[in-house]
Amino acid sequence: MEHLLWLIPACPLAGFLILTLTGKSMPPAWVAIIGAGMVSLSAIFTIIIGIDFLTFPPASGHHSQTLWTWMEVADFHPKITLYLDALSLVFIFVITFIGALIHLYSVAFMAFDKDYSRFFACMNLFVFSMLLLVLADNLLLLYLGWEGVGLCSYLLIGFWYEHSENGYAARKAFIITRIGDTAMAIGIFVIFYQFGTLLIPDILAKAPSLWHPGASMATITALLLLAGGLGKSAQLPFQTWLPDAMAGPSPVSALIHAATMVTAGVYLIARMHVIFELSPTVQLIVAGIGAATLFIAGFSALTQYDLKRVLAYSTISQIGYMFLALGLGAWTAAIFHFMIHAFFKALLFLAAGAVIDALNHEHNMSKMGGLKNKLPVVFWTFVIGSASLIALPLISSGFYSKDQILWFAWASKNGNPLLWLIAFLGAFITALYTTRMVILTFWGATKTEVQRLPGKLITIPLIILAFFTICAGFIELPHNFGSLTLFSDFLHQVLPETVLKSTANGEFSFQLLAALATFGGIYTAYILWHKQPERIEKLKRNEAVLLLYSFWHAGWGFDQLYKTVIVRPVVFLANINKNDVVDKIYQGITLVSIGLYRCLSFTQSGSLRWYIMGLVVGAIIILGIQIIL
Amino acid sequence: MILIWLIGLLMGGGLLAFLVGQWNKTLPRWISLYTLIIGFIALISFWVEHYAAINIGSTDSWMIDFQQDWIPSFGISFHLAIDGLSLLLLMLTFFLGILAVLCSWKEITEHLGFYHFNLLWILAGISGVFMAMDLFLFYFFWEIMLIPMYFLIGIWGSKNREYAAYKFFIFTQVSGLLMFISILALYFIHAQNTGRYTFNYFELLGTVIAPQTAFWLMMGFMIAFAVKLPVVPFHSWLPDAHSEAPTAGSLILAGLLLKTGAYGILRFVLPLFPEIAKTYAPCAMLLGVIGIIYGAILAFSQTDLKRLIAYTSVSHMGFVILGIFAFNELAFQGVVMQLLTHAISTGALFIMAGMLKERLHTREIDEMGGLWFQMPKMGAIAVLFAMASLGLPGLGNFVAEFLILLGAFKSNMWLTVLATIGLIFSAIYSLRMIQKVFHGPIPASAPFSDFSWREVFIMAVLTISIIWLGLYPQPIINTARPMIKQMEQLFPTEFKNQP
Amino acid sequence: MIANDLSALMPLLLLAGSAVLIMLLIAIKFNHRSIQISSLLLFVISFLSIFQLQKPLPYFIEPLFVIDDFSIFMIGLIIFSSLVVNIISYLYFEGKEESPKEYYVLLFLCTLGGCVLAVSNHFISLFLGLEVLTVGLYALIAYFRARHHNIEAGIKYLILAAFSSAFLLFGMALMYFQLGTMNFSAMTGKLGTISSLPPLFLTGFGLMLIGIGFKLAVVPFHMWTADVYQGAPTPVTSFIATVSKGGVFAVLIRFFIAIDGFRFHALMVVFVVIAIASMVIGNLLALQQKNVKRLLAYSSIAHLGYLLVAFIPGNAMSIPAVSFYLAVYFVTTLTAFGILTILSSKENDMENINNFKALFWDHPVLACIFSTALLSLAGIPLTAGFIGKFYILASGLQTGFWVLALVLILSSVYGLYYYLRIINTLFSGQQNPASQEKTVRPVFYLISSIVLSFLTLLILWIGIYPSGLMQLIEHFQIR
Amino acid sequence: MKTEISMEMILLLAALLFVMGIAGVIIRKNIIFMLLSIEVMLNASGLAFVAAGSHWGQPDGQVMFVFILAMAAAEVSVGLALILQIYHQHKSLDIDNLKEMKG
Repeated sequence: MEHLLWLIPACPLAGFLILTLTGKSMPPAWVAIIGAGMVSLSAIFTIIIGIDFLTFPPASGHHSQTLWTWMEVADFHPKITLYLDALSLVFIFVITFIGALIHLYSVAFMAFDKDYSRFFACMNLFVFSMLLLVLADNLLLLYLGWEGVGLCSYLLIGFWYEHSENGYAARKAFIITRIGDTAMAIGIFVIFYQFGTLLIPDILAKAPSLWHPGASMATITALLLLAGGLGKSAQLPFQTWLPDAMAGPSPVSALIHAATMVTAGVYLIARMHVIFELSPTVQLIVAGIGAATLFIAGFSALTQYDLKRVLAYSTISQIGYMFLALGLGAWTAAIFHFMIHAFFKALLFLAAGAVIDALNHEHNMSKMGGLKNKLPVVFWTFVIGSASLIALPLISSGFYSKDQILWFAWASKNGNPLLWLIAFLGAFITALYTTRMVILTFWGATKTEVQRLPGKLITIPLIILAFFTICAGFIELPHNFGSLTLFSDFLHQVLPETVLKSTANGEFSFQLLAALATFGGIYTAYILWHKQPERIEKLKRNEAVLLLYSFWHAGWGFDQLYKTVIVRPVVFLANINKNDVVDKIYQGITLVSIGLYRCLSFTQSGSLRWYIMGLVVGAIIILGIQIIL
Repeated sequence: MILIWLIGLLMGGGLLAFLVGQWNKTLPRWISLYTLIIGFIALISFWVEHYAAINIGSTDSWMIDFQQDWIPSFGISFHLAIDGLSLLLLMLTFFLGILAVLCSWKEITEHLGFYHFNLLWILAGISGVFMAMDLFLFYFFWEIMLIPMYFLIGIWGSKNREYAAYKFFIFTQVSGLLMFISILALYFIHAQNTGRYTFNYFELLGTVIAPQTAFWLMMGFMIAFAVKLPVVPFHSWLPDAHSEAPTAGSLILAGLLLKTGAYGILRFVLPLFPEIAKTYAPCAMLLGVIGIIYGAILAFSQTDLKRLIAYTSVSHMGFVILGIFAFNELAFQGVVMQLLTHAISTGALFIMAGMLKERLHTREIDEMGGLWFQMPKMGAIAVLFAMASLGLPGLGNFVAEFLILLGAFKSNMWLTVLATIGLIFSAIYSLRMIQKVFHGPIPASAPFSDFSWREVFIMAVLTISIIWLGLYPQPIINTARPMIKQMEQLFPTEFKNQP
Repeated sequence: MIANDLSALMPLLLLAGSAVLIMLLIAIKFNHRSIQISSLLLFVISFLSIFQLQKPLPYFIEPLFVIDDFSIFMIGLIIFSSLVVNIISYLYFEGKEESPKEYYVLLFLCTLGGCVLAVSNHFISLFLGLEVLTVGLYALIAYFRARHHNIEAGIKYLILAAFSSAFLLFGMALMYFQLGTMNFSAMTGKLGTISSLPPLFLTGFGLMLIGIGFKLAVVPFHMWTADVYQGAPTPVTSFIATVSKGGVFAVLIRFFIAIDGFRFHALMVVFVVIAIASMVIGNLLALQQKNVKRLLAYSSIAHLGYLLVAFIPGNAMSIPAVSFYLAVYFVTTLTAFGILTILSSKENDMENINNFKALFWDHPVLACIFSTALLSLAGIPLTAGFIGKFYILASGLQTGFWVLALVLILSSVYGLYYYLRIINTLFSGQQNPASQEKTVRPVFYLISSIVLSFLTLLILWIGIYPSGLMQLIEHFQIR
Repeated sequence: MKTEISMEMILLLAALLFVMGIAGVIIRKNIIFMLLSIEVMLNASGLAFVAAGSHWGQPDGQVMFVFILAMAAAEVSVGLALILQIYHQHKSLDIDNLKEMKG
């Protein structure tokens, strides 16, 4: 089945080309068929190849198909090769399956938009670049996918280009991710000069022999790759662009800013895990960043009133969990949480999209309410999604993935109690803001009437996704519940085992604690926002809480910080130098020569006696020179 | 024999267009178009025919050589020869020439004959520069390329075209004359050493010069090429010349005239003064990096569209300097790629700026906005080429910039890190350009027509070539390899310690 | 005067004879047309007479003259330029208030003076040639008595010329006092041995330099140039710019080679200072000049500076460089002033730069000729000026005069600016439909444009294939 | 009896005359007086020539003097003709109102 591998990225690429070249003249129906069809075709191929990969796993553990040699200079010869192994199989399954559902959803959701074909073209291009990113066998091809994904997120965030703030949000996203990409590019240079090649399998094989653990080169390379990952996955220093990226249509937020693109950083670190293992300090940094981000994002989500921004902050916090897991060395747990998170976050975004569409583009949760019985399907799917987000014990898949991370935060080799405590608090806050969201949107009095009921094409994807959010978790059960570790065994072909501390025991007590945090969060949110809303009013009135509230609302002030520290000085510096200070030198030279001209033309005064004087002075000078020399 | 024939074709075509232009208004366009197409086809067939020879890896990189005495008393001969690099740049010259004629189809209305005369004579001068192997002849063509460009900017330019034309001419002329003195000094030193008075490049290659004088000679050459390839302190003529020139003029200016500077350094400065070049490589690379960042910051603050694009090419040419003085094969291949891809991407942006000027009669981006609604095709192509200019992988510029940075990383790490930071600035100005011109509220003014068939053809050709260079640059790399192998003999140490 | 003396001096005798012949024709009241034709014929005859001079050169006519290859070349150049000035001035004098009959007589006399200078080998012949040339020019400059500018230029030139020839004479007297002989070849014998110049001879040479400097219009003595060029009638200006400078430079070369002044440090420093000053000040003065004739005057000062740069090194290449550049400078200046003559109307000459607006679209041929001439003056390739500048730089750099070469380069850039300013006005502006009516004499208009196109083709031919002229100069070289 | 007048004294006289001539040309405003002082300068150089001729005992000096006289005469005649025209146009011989061409 190896030779079919190229079909997976080729279908969306074909979709993109057809739609861009002839999109304008095609009727919308055709556009939808091609747009959604191509991605579903790719999903079907993925499933076929996946099944074949699972049933008869190839001896070397990976399929690879070389299309052509990209370039060949001296001894740098990257090839365009697609490389499928367990890790990338999981990713392409998630991308194509959820991508297909989202495309199906957006056929109805974007039906009334005038740039219908442009939307599907960009979505197909995105799926293509994401697949390329995941299937790349060398870092250069990975970088190609990496930047392609950044481009598509720029195009899609700024999809409704009439409002210039969408354009600015798109530009902000691209530039911040670009900073990360530059760091990654420098990382690629370092790797090339250390290993002499960019082929990932060779790098991973040679790394342990080249560097001893904790070597400075390993740390530098890991840091650079981490910076690239942080930029793309909107982690701590670079997280300000994701909330603004909600300016794009909801399917875009669902596909790009929840399921796939933002987890590219996770994929990169998982793929290059050998380098990260060689530098424990960087692993600790990764864990630390993950923990800090989940904590900050959690609190910011608590204070948002825009439905999609809450989900955006929640995405940042959930990816924080994945980074935490990666930092701890729990590779398979991170990937598992990625898969589960992709399902329920896509579901939440699509449901949110349906709600916003129904209330005629009303984003503000305070104006929603009482939609429980008006949009039953959307309500139930939203609740299932939130349950999984909250990690409701036993029934929701979120529990299995997040609980694993919590357990490893405590038990794994480089886990420590502080990390566990932050993760535990994070779980509590997640429960808090999720329930607040559900209550504010679905319970209480209906403030705005429902204009449109979502059609069948919107509800079917929601239901499928809801089904998966429930049962996807069962393929990886913790030890004390029947220890079914299908998922991690499958991934152990590529990623190493998670090493536990020798004294690690009592997993059940930690699960109990996690469940306690979840229920506590639900209850407090129920009290605060449903039972006694006046308590919130009282809290808001006193000074300190209001200040804290606005601080959290503005994403812990990072936006403001960047604006004053970086953006404003650069803009000011550029504008004062608008017409190029270097040009002044040349204008100076012209002024000097014109001045010389003026005083010389003054000597041409026209009077004969002046000329004779000139002649005599000249004579004196010449005779003087002759006599002196 | 094809070399003489190419230059003769261009000059003859120019004269014919000028004469015909006196009484017939439309014929000159066709004449110049056909001359360029013939020349282009001839070059392509020559390339295909010689491509096999290159791949065998023959050590001698010179494909064809033509020598004929011109002023025997001074040892000046009409000596033309091309190798991989010159062939590539020649094809670029004819390719952009065709596009220049096509994009000025409707834009230029009066004095058509003289316009095409100038156009073809610039191209003749440029192809002469790329072929000349006699230093006197090289300077001869170096000057010939100036006058028609001066007329092109001075007569068909926009508002303050005289100022721009003067500035362009005098900048290049001063530096050219300094180079002329270095050529003469080299000529006399060679004559003293060997007693033979000749300007032949191959004989002058080996002259032994005292380091002190060699430095001054190299500075003479370097200043001429630094002005042409705008290195930061000498770049202030570029934005004026670009913003005032007609579309075809700025296309040729950006696409070809900047490349003559880079070609000059590769052909004359490095082989003639290898030791001095090595000692002064770090500060040259520093100039390159300054160019990248300074050009990007300036591009960011411009409001005139063509000036903005002009400053972006200052930034891109900073990469070229960085690559040249890194002295290894990766960087040299990156430089050759950058010359081609920068010509295509900046050329396309200039053509679109010209089209916008034709439709909106203004170059100020503050007055534009929301044009995507009326011109979706142009919007899409503009985004593509803006992405090319910020170095999106999959397009030509990325391959070039990546190779340059990879090559330069080995020779000077910290400068390359600074240069990579320049990539962020390139993203900032490109996206600001797209945002200001195509996004934002849709204007109520009269509907603007999208691409006509001619413009679609131009843009399609450019898009295909930039994507082809991005995904499969191997033919270009193979053609340039023999020339770079020769460079290896000059800088064995830098080439040797590959990873 | 034995027979071969006669044949050796044939061109000079012919010129003198034709001056007398023209006077007789005027006396017999011949109409203007026949005088013009006869003057043309006589000029052509005297030009052809050069070719019949037999070969045992150098032929010394004791003590005053020497006819050698170099002098033949200079005589040829001078007579050729006067021929061109003669042809061009036909159109100029059509319909003017002064009848131009006496003009041709003066023209012949001045050419005779120039040729005498070219062959002179003695102080007396130098003085004679110089004065014949200068006094002839007084009348030529002030030819149109009724016009203020002519008279003003005439009187200025007269007083300054007399003033400087007094200096010349006093210098010659001191040198004669020191050496005891006035013959150049005798002087080589006297000065050959001593290493440093005696002081009296030095001051004498300095004073003589002032006289020669005035005629060459180099910097300390350049102030009269602009006013006289502007005031004099345009053909006379072109005559002054070419013949008077050429002749004086020829005699300076012969004299300097005779006393071998290149080895004396003091003389060289003076020349270097003069050269640099005239290059810089000449170009700077012309920077924003509105009047084209004054602009060309200042640019001729700068060109003399370039000539001195070629002359100063005194190596094997400098004399051919000087003669090459003189030839190129003559042809280009004649073309430039020729265009001014053709375009100038009855009342006022074509002076102000704005009258050149959109000339390219009205008279494309004339504009092409004028821009070729200007580009050649600026030294742009494809024109003779470039090869001239190359030759000068080559001779300058051969003996390592770096400073001179750099000053030449930088000052020639200023030159570029003001030449381009003129070319720019040629092309700017709209084509005014009613271009002036056909000139009064289409025949002369045609002749002059033919002559000028021939000169332009000559410029381009030398620019593209210069080795023809170079061989000619190699052949006619001072031995 | 040849009274011994040393050559230096004569040259000194000639130089003195020459300088006075120069001063005359610079100071005087009337054109005729300028011509006159130029004559003085020419005669000074003539004297120098005669002195040099006698110093070497050759007739060349005097021959040169005769040429100088002839040249001076020719030059003055043309000068006076011009002065007539100037007077006719400007009604005054002051050199300072001949200043139209400048710059």
